[in-house]
Amino acid sequence: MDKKEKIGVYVCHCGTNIAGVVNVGEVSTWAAENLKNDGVVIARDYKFMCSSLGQELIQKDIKEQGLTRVVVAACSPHLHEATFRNACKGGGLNPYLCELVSIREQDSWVHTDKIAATEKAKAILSGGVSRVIHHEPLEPLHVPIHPATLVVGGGIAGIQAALEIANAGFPVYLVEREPSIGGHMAQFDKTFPTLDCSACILTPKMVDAGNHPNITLLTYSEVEKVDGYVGNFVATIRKRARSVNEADCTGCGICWEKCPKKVVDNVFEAGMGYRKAVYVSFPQAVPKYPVIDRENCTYYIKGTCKACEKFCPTNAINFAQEDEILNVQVGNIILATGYDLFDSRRITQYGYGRLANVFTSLEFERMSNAAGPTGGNIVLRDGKTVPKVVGIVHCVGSRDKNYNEYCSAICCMQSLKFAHLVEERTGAEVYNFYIDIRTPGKGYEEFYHRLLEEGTHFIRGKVAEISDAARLPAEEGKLIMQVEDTLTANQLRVPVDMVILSAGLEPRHDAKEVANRFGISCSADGWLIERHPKLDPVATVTEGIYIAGCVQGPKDIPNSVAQGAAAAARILGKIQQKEVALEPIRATIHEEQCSGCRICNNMCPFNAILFHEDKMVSEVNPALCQGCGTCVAACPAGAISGTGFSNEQILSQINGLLLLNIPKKEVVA
Amino acid sequence: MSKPKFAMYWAASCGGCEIAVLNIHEKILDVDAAFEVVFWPVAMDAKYKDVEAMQDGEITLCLFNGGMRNDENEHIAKLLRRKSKIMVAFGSCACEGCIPGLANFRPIKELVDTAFSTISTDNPENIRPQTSYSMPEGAITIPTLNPMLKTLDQVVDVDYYMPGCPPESHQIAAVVDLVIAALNGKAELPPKGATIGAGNSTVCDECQRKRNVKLIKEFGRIQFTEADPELCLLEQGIPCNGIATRSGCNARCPSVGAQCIGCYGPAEGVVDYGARLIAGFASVIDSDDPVEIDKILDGLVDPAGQFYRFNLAGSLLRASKSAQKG
Amino acid sequence: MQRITIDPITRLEGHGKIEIFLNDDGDVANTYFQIPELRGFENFVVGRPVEEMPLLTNRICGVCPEAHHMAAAKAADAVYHVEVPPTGKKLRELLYMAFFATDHTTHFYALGGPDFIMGPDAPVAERNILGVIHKVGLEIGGKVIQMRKFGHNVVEIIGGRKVHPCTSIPGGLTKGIIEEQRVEIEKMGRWAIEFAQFSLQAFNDIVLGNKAYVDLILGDIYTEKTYYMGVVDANNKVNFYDGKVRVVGPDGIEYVKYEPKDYAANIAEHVEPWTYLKFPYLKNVGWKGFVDGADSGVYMATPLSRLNASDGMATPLAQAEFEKFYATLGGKPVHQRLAIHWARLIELLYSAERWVELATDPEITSPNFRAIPTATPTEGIGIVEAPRGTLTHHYWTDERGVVTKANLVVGTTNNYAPITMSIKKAASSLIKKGNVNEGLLNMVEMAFRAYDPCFGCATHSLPGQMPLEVSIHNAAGDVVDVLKQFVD
Amino acid sequence: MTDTPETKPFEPTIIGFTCNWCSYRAADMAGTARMKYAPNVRLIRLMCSGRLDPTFVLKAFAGGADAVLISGCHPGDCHYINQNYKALRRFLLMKRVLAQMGIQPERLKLLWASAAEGAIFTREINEFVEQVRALGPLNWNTTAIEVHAEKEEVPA
Repeated sequence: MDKKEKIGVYVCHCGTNIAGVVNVGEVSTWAAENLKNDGVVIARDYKFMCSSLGQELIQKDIKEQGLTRVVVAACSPHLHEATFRNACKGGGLNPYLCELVSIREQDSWVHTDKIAATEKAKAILSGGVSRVIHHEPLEPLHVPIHPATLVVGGGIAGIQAALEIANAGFPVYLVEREPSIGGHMAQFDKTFPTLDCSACILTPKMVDAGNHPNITLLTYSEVEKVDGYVGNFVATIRKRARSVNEADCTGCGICWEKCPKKVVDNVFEAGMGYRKAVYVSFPQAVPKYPVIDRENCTYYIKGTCKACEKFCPTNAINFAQEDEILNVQVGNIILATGYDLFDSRRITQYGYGRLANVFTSLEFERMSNAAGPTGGNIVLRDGKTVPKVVGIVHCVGSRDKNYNEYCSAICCMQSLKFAHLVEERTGAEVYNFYIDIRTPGKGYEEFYHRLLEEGTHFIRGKVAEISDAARLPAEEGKLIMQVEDTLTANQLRVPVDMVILSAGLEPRHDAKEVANRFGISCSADGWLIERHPKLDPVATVTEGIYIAGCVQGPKDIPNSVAQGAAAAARILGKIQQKEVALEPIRATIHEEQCSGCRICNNMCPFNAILFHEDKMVSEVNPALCQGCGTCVAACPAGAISGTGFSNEQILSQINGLLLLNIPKKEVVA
Repeated sequence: MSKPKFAMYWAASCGGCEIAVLNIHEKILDVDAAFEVVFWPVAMDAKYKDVEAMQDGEITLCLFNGGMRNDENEHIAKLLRRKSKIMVAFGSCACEGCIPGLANFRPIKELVDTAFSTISTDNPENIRPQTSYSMPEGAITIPTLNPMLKTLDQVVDVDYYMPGCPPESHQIAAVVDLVIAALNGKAELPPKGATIGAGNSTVCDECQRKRNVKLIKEFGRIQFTEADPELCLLEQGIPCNGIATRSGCNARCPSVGAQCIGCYGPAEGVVDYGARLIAGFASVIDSDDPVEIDKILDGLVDPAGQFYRFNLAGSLLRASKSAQKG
Repeated sequence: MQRITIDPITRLEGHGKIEIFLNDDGDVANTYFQIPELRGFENFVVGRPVEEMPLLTNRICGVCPEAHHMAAAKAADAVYHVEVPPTGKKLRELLYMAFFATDHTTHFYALGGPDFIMGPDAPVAERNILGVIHKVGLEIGGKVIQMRKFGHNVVEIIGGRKVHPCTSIPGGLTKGIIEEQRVEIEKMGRWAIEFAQFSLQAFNDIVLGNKAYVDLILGDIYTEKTYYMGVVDANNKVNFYDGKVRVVGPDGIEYVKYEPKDYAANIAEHVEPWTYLKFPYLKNVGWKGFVDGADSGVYMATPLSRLNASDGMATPLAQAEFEKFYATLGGKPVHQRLAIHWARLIELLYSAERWVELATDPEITSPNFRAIPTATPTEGIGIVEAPRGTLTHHYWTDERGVVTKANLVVGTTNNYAPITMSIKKAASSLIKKGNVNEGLLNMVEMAFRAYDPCFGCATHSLPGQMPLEVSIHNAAGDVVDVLKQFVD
Repeated sequence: MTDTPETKPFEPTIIGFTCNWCSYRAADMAGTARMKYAPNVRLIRLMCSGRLDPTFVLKAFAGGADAVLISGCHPGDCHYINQNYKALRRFLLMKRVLAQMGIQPERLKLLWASAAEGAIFTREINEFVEQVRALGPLNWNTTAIEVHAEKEEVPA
């Protein structure tokens, strides 16, 4: 070191979070004595370093002691690195000359042996001190924020987010995989606990989104690739061929009326009803244009038919239409891709798919929907028999080690809703089989009480089996639900006509690929991970990418809407600022040392490294570099350096961490 | 005024450095003209007495080649350090241990045992050399071998490093010119600790072979490879160390179809030469599957030997565990 | 008991230390010549791929790396049971001839030569290469430099590098030469022949023309009647690169002639506890200590021994000098050690002639310079004549061609015993009644230097030198006087 | 060579390299969830396991570490798409070199841990510490690297 740095060391108690295990006083005294040679001129410990008083302490020392470096031993940099960098900035020190080392998450919270934890804290601190010596003053990189936003998923969460941003006057691309936006909510009949009609509250929002001048609606489309970084993403979107020219189509409906080919509708009607080969998902679909399902269309299979084309008054049918690939530039992205319903077939003892009158929750939603296959009549598979006894099974596929350990959050309320609808429409007797009744939410508990008063039966127990094997005359022709009533400890056999399985929510089957495509990660059970479970539920670790609705975890409509709005608000704030500051962590190739060996050329997945044939040297494009440092580690000539994580910084940190391992005589040398 | 004094000494080296200096041919006369050669055992009868009698720092320039294999090497290194103003670690042995440093893979005892039990050795009593042995006429002694071979700067303070096994004569000539110019105040000497007589980049910088993005499914061996004379050897699977080896030799070996074996050591600022090769060779492996990667790595029959061929004694680890116990 | 320590001997490549003990009368009681270092190549090459041996064992000696490069390459060929195509062999031998010429030049003019050219009693400051240049004149000094330059240029053209060549691989070389290079090599070769003749002339004028030197050579003190070893071709002519090993007895009659692969059946290495170097001897004669004669297995392997062990030189000019040599020194074998210097110059001429022969060989520019090995590697032995004696490399490998065991019997080692004997003999006849002066000590060294011993080479020991220092101990063992060599 | 008296069981020192996005967050999560693991590991945060320069590992061993942990995102989950595969290649080659240097390959561990896997991180560290404890101390810093007290300095 040519000139000796003046380093200030600050050890945080974090109340008792750290001080309860680590002897913070001993650590700061040790640092003051043993790290003198590294340039430590002052070492303090303080109750809460992140408090304004703590920060002022640092700023005061910078001014009075002329500190050139600051090391704070406190919590994880992921929590407070920015806090202390700003504190240094306030004190007139370049924020990047501050190092925050974690003696909480990585020490006091995970260890019980106080002596060992204190020794470890010393090591971690001395690592930070050795490292900070080699920090360089840096300036954050400022990149402009493109005002447009990409919203992936046209369910209620995505629609809400899109509308919030669009209404604020900024462009939005709303991408939906299905032919229409609306998502699961469009399939429901009533919504709990108020029982107002789902379509009635959703449709206006869908229409708004469809007509909004700031919203480009891309249905029947999927995002295939995302490049770039916060402020400047480029999304590659495949707009699948509808075989219908949107410009000419009026949505009159003649085509699907005339279409001779009936197809079981497994998506919207959950297999309960039929659609044509040319179809709109449902009457209120947005956009109104139909699509031709090429897998089932007779023309595409046999090469003849073209009924739709013949009858279309505006010649909008276009069999030759091809997929379009669009590249859209956006500044931020919201993922609201929702959930898949748990496949009840997996619980074979419940007989779904084998026993005709076992229904899934989504099937029941369609059945109870006036616009649905049965016109709202609740009947058995035969389409006419009205059930006299109905059993509703809660927690299907949820809270179960064999399937999903988590609670799907909506099943209790959904089951109560079903029970109410059954009684209201059929007067049938209803049995709810539950593990616990969970009704956290405005008006939810009240709804539960209403059901109790309506005389619905509640049996606390997990249904073991559903079968049609009758043992008693009374069971003939019925479905028998085998269950232990855990309140009375009685084994029950309950004969019913109809069973509704209140299936849980699962991450989309392709959630992992989607996460990878957008550079974020999934939790063990497959839901996308938010930046902080409490304080930052809609952001992700990747700048500029947000999540909303069930893609983040099971939740009901109000929460999904809230998250959509929240994500939008976060993004609007960013757009307003017009630019975003990025960590100045970048790789640089030093031309005079580069031998042009091209080892690094296959190291960069962001194509930030280019090779100049003329000069026979490689170069890093800082705009594309993401700062991972892989090329820095790969360069055999040592010709690549990485700011923020330089070899000097890391190697010195290793020295510092191992200081205590060095024989005493050397420590004071 | 008397001429500046010049010394050249060989410790644990092969003598190739001396030959390389003789190979500056006519320039040797410039050295003779510019310096008073006070100590150069290979070329002249030395005046050790005078060296001992000299003032500290009286020798202006000392080119010291050879590693520290025994206590005698260290003794002279320390003496010459005291007597010399500019101490140059000259050649791979002094800089980083060179091939003799490969001895640091094994305990010194094992080295001695092997030498005295080869098939042609007639040694029924299994004798080993003794550092002090009393003959009827009196005790006679030989130096004690160091358990690990050391580099010059692991024993004394070094001003400049001149790498190469041996250093290229044109580089030696250039350095001689520089020093002479500097003595006449016509040039600046580089900062202490600098590497002189070599480039800052790696051998590829001077190699004329064509190169592409490197992705390798199999490493080869030179005797089995009919190498394309135009194309980068490493791309053809031949374990060439040129990617990590300091430039300055004009890529001699690759230019005649032989892989670079690394005699010029690490490039400027590199902490551990072998680590650079580990990173470099790992980077060209064209697979993400651990099993396949291991299969590809089997093609490198002696990775540590290859990556630390000249550099083991000067590396971060310096020697294998067994050598340390030795 | 008096004790004189010569530690070590200057102007030889490598490191040696001589202990001379005087009895109470001040006469030589015994001498010990010690090699103070060991580096364990045989051990640490284990685990390395065999194709690296020509590159690693190079570094045993920077003075004759070409010899190790060749012996190792030939051993590696044998390990792979691969036959090097004719052009490959010729290229290697061509490189080797240029090296021999260079090495012999270096020795004669820089190392051994000064003793003669400057005279043993000349002031020290002049008894070195610069002194030689000053005496024989800059123009001739320039020739010496030119000769070394040409030699190294050829080594570089074929071997890739001036020192530590890198092109020999199992099965041949990594590259051949093109016509332009051949022409250049031939030109330099023809110049080398002239230089060799000039050098012989110089020797003739300066040494043979000076009665004092002739007496020195013919004088008894350096003479040892030992066996003589050298590699010979099918016609028993001297060959450096290839052939059988021939040994003649003190009487000059062939004692044995064997294939390189049978070396272990014919030589063994004796061990003494006071030195790191071993003493090779003829196994079937046996080790009888440091004595000469037909009953002692001690043999010599030097230019002189190669001439003694052969029936002549394979090239005309050298053959003529060969005949003159024996005529002048009274027929074969010549036992006088100082004649090695002369023999060396004859070999210089031979290597220059052979250099031109090979450079003008029509096959030399053919692309047929390597064969790709196909057999499973096992074990192989490679032998060449190094300037300082027969050099043997022997490797065992696993099926991947990774060395599992190695044995090296290196040029200078061959002469360890005879050198020791010569030193004792010289000391005994030069040191009387405790009368010691550094002039005499230098004479002791001359005996030594005649062999041009290279203890960089001397297997597994590293070079490195300290100047000569003599401590004289009285019978009580106290130091009564300390002489440093070459006090002006 | 640490201050621990001979009577106590050997406490290995392990240097751990974590990536900023997955494994360091796994460690954070272990902390937030108050999971407990052995105090022998000292972490260094890199942006990506791809930043891991073999020099760091050698430096750690040379400096007295008994073992080194390299951890990053699961294959396919890398925040930088696929850089952890580059770390994997280096790791596999490094193990071979270390073995030749007489450092048991078990002293170098590669651990994939996602930001959600605090529990796995905790378990793996505890297992690793025990494994290294069984291997015993390495003490490279005291057996290979002498203190250059006797090193000759230039005349002032």
